[in-house]
Amino acid sequence: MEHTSGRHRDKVRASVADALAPLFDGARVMVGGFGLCGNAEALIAGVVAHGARDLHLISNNAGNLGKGLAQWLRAGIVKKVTCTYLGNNDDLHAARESGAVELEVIPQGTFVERIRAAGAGIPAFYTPTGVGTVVAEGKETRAFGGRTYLLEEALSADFALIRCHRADPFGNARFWRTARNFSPLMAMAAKTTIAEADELVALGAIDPDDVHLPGIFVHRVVEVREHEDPFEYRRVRARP
Amino acid sequence: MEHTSGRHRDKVRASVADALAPLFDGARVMVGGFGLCGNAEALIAGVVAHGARDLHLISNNAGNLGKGLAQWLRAGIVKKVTCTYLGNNDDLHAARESGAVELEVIPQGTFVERIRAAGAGIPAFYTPTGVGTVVAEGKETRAFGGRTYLLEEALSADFALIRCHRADPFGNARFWRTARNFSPLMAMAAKTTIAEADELVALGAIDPDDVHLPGIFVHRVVEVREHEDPFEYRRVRARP
Amino acid sequence: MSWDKQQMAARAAREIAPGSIVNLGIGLPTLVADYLPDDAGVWFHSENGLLGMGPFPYEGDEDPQLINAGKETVTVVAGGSTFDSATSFAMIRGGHVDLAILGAMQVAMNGDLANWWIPGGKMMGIGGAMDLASGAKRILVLTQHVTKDGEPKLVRACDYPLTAKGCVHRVITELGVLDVAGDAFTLVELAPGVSEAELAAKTGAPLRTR
Amino acid sequence: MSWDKQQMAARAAREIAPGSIVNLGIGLPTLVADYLPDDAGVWFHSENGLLGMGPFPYEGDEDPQLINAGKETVTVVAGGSTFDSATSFAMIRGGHVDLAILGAMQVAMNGDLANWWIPGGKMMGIGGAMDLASGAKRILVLTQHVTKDGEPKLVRACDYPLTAKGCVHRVITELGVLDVAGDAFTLVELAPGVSEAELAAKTGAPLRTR
Repeated sequence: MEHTSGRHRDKVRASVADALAPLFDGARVMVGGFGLCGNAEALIAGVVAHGARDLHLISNNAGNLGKGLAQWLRAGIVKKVTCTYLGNNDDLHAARESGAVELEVIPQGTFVERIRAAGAGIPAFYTPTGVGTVVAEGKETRAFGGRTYLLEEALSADFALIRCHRADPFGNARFWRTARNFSPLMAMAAKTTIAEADELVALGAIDPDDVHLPGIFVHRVVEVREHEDPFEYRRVRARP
Repeated sequence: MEHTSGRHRDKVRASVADALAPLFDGARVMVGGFGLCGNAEALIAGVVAHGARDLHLISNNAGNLGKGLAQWLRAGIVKKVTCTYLGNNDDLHAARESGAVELEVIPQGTFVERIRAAGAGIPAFYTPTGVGTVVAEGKETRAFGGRTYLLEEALSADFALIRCHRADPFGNARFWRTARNFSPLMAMAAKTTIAEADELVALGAIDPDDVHLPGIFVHRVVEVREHEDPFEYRRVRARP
Repeated sequence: MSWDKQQMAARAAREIAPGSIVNLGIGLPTLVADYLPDDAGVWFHSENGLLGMGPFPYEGDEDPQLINAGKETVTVVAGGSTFDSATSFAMIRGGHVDLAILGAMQVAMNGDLANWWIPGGKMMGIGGAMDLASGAKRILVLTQHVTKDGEPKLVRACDYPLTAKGCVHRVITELGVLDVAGDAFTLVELAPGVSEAELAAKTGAPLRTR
Repeated sequence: MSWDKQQMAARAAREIAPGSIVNLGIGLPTLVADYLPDDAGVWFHSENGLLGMGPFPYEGDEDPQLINAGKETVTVVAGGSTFDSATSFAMIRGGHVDLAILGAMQVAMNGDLANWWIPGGKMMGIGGAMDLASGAKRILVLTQHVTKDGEPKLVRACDYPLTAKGCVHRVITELGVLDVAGDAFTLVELAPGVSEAELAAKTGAPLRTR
């Protein structure tokens, strides 16, 4: 009988470098965050330091303003990007135009549903989004109840790098406000999920009903207390 | 320009009867709960009082011990049951054997994923569950990545009756422990979702990060403070 | 004459039924929120995972982890909720969002919408546009009537890559309000000082007046 | 000789790697939890929406809204979490549960499992059985070696309606431990006092000894 230890103990890593140790060249890496909101800042920087190359980055935006995942583009460690929106991410526009990076742009709802599907063991599903558009090119369509839908397949990854507000040693995690976005789904879809927690709390400190992401979907946890958390578009109104 | 009022205001109903007023004969009705755990007890009893008949009940178990949804079977108001498990629900066994009720039994994971799909605008998906079994009869199979999967279609309803621990007037809801089960998904999949809350709290009393079920999926809320909450199998251990 | 942007937004706000769930696209549509009465009971959805989006924060209250889909700092109202992106797009794709107010590059008389890319121009990406256009129960387009070069944006058929087919119900421009009618646009309302002749001249498809 | 139920459960507990996620089926498999060391770092998943299931509650502490998939009152350990059924079955179907220990009516030498219905008998339903059998990374069956009528439960091919095809990896009975090997069962371990001949005689398929 084999008695290999499972992955669900001793998840807490002392350093970002330790947490990222299993990363490898050519890996498919999902990174949570909506633009710069909810980025695993230390893990993102740590990947550049790690030295892994030829990464397939799967993330909504791939950074902006030279920050976040734009660092990966500048470091030349990305061979392909699957995202939904470039916006003013000049590094991504430049990497695409130079041919340095292969770019795949897909609708955001399809993007996250494909990721959830991978995590949930659903190999493919039908969606109305993209029917009759360039997104449908080369894809199978099918009618259900008189409406046409596209067949979309699951999108998985080798690693997911996520940022959470609080995590416990099992990897149970909570997110703050709109920093949650894609992270819980990416955690489900990756073979190895590495969580960067603003605060590591004791087992039991998060009430069972208050866990946003159960630790079954998290494999490595590193506490990182300081974050830049840059504003992408800081808008305010005058106090009355 | 039409100026009809939307459904997302004035959701709080003064009585169970008021909350159930739109119910109609022949409706497809989803009811949350795993066995008797997490049942909307007052709404379930209220449906019998309402008088609607020929209901298509979509629920994991359809009651047990004569309680919960077994009351519907005894009242003869159900024409079809879609569930996953009968167990010792004698009322359901009897209704099935007498032919009084058409019974459809499906795997639990497929049951809830079909319900989620309906709520999420996904008309159909592929799943590995049931391949090579009676569940696959008459269904399309397809290979992805060398494994065979079944095509399963979305399962929607006219009404969902759910029980929650706390709700606010917009219908934002929280559940207690394992009483959550199917309810958040059923709320997404029904045209009209009616929530029975142990406690109605003020708008803003539930932190945005702590909402289990956003009010967009809830249309009517009624506060019911008293519940029987019967034990189905009460197991305890001796204190040391 | 015609409407300015604020007047367009005010007119669009009148399209919002009390008690509905509304998603406002980036740009001009975001102005609409300012023209709703406080008691409208309208809930704003932002596809990055927020329902019950409030106005921009007071200076000093801004939170970099509380943003809208345009990545601008926002607030959350009492009764608001945050959730993951799969849940957010389930709301959209599942038809739970009553109304999406979107910008447009082109709208065709059959309701086809093009609003994500003009070939040859900078490709900003798709984001949530396709999901919103195909998923929301009703699509209202808020746009200038013609391009900066004077070309009609309301056309017989879209030249630009589509966002979704046959999704648009109504268009509000600085010149008026029009409905898509399959083989034409139908005039619903003229902005002050705008003639039917002017509207017809600036519309790249047949215009039907009631 | 042979193993009693407690010994079977203890033997099954040795199949559980430290730090793994385990789902225990209704009945005999639920006994397995009692034989794990406290520091095993094993997390029990219950498909009704609970990870980190603990033992039965002390009398007076039972909560009707905190149950396992057998609808028995349970507890939740520190670090446990509750979630909806779609998430729970995503864990199962998505391959996140390392091991499921299930009962069986029949197991075939190719790994086919029948454990939900004997035609002619009371049809209890499917519940989570098919999802667990096809979704968990490893399936361990814990069962008596023969039926009450003395018929083998380990067979060449299942007569009863299948739960899932080719899903079982290992079987533990009161007589020993066997692996499925396609064209036979392979003997892994004999219970004390059980001979290979007895095991072979009570197994309805070829038995390969190492």
